[in-house]
Amino acid sequence: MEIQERDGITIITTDERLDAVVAPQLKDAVNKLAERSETKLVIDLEKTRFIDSSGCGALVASLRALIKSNGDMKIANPSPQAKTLFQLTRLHRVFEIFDDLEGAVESFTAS
Amino acid sequence: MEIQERDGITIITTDERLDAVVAPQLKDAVNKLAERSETKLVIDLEKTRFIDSSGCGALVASLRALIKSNGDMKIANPSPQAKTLFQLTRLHRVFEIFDDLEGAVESFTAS
Amino acid sequence: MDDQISVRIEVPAEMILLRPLDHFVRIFLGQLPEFSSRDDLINDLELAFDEAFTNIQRHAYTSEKKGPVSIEIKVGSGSLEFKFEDRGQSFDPSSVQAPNLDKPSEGGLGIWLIRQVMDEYLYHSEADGRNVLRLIKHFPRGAGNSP
Amino acid sequence: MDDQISVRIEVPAEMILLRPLDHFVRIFLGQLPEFSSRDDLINDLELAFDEAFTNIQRHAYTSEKKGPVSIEIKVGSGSLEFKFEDRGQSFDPSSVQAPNLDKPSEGGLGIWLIRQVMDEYLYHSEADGRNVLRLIKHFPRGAGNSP
Ligand SMILES: Nc1ncnc2c1ncn2[C@@H]1O[C@H](COP(=O)(O)OP(=O)(O)O)[C@@H](O)[C@H]1O
Ligand SMILES: Nc1ncnc2c1ncn2[C@@H]1O[C@H](COP(=O)(O)OP(=O)(O)O)[C@@H](O)[C@H]1O
Repeated sequence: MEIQERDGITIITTDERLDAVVAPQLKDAVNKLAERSETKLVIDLEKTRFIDSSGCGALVASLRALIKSNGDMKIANPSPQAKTLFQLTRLHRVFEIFDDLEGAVESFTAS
Repeated sequence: MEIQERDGITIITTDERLDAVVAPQLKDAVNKLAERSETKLVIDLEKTRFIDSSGCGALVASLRALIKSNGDMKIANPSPQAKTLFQLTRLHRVFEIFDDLEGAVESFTAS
Repeated sequence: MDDQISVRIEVPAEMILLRPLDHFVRIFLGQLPEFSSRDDLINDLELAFDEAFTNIQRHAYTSEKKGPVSIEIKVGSGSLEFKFEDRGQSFDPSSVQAPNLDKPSEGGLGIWLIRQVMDEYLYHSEADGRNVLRLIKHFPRGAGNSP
Repeated sequence: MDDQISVRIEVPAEMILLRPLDHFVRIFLGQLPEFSSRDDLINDLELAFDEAFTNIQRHAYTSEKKGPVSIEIKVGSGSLEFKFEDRGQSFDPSSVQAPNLDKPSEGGLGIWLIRQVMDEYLYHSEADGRNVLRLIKHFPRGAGNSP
């Protein structure tokens, strides 16, 4: 998991797997970011081949924590497996999902 | 495993592993190439993270088959694991090994 | 079922085993002719396996030190079975409510997801304390060739 | 040896299991604090494991249909052990000649390589027909931190 800042937007690039092993780490990191209000976060799934229900849970918790402090979260680069999972769980209606990182970043600067 | 031709030089790009599972395949492919005399072959290990003794054996057999029909074989892009293994088995004195594909290809055109 | 292949794995139900096991399953299945170029199917099976193991780690063994889990993977000519045996807390899957997908929450998706991607979710507890979970997926013979 | 972790795997000694097993070993060891950022050590251990499994597949079971192999991986505080049990052809490792590295040949490197990267290669046959191979590697406690 890597965290970087770009023009006031935080980008978290997750690893090959977003599973029960790393879900707590992601939640912790986002909770910290959400201490600052109006945090703009992009979760870049470019490297992530596999997500499980713990990973989904961490994403839901992250979005919730950010919204509570008037921030927001977008998701970029879902793998085929992630897309299928988001559709199955209907999380594709909860998350704003972009096919590439630029789209996700621009959606923040546009608004 | 992918085979391509470039200016009279054959390049075989091996997969992530060069182990007992694929060693017979590599030997078969090279034996076929060696039916033509003076075959120039580069084994590109760029994608290969792991080699075992069966993989080494297939490389030794390949070199031997090519030399028999007046061809030659060079190796490019060994991973750290491959380098260690070639040193341990002293095969680094048997194979001509290049750090990149261009070097291996050029060594044929230069001679 | 002559060409059946079966694998048994016994590990402590520790989180450190999740990824090695998931990768084992993925690479093993990926080499079977039934699943060649069926990434979608392999993803589903890896997910079911992952959720089942995570549940045992998390819910069957609630204390810090985890107990053992015995796993069997059986691939026959028309079906695949993951069988998990633990010696921890038992539960009644029929009493688990389906998640409300209109109100996304942090948990409660595991069993539901397994049921979505597998054909059968069979759970029972033995008198000797073993809890047995069997996940079964049927696929047409030669599924790999006619997706 | 309180923090010992142990894994048992039973599979048919088929070539199709080589890669799933190798990956299991690699990813399992890679997550242990002892081996973090010790890729060289993990490469060596994967190689030893790979050669031992391949030898059983190839030499202990010579017929088309392979017999079973039972594998145990034990990691203690200062050492790691791979234990393989097969029920096939036994052999005498002490009668195997070391390879002549000045005359490279197609085979005969497996056992020699295992001995190069492991500290112990222990083989014996039991009266009941089991052949037991134990490969042991010692490493300093906290090897991960002081390479
Ligand atoms: N293998 C298991 N052993 C014991 N209890 C389990 C097991 N699997 C699931 N459960 C119980 O069923 C509930 C629902 O599980 P699940 O749908 O996977 O969602 P979650 O794990 O997020 O709670 C769990 O909270 C737990 O109480
Ligand atoms: N697990 C085993 N069971 C039976 N015989 C074995 C086993 N491992 C090795 N051997 C014997 O020892 C010989 C040397 O093995 P090895 O050094 O791995 O080289 P190779 O496998 O290339 O012959 C083999 O040819 C085989 O006869």
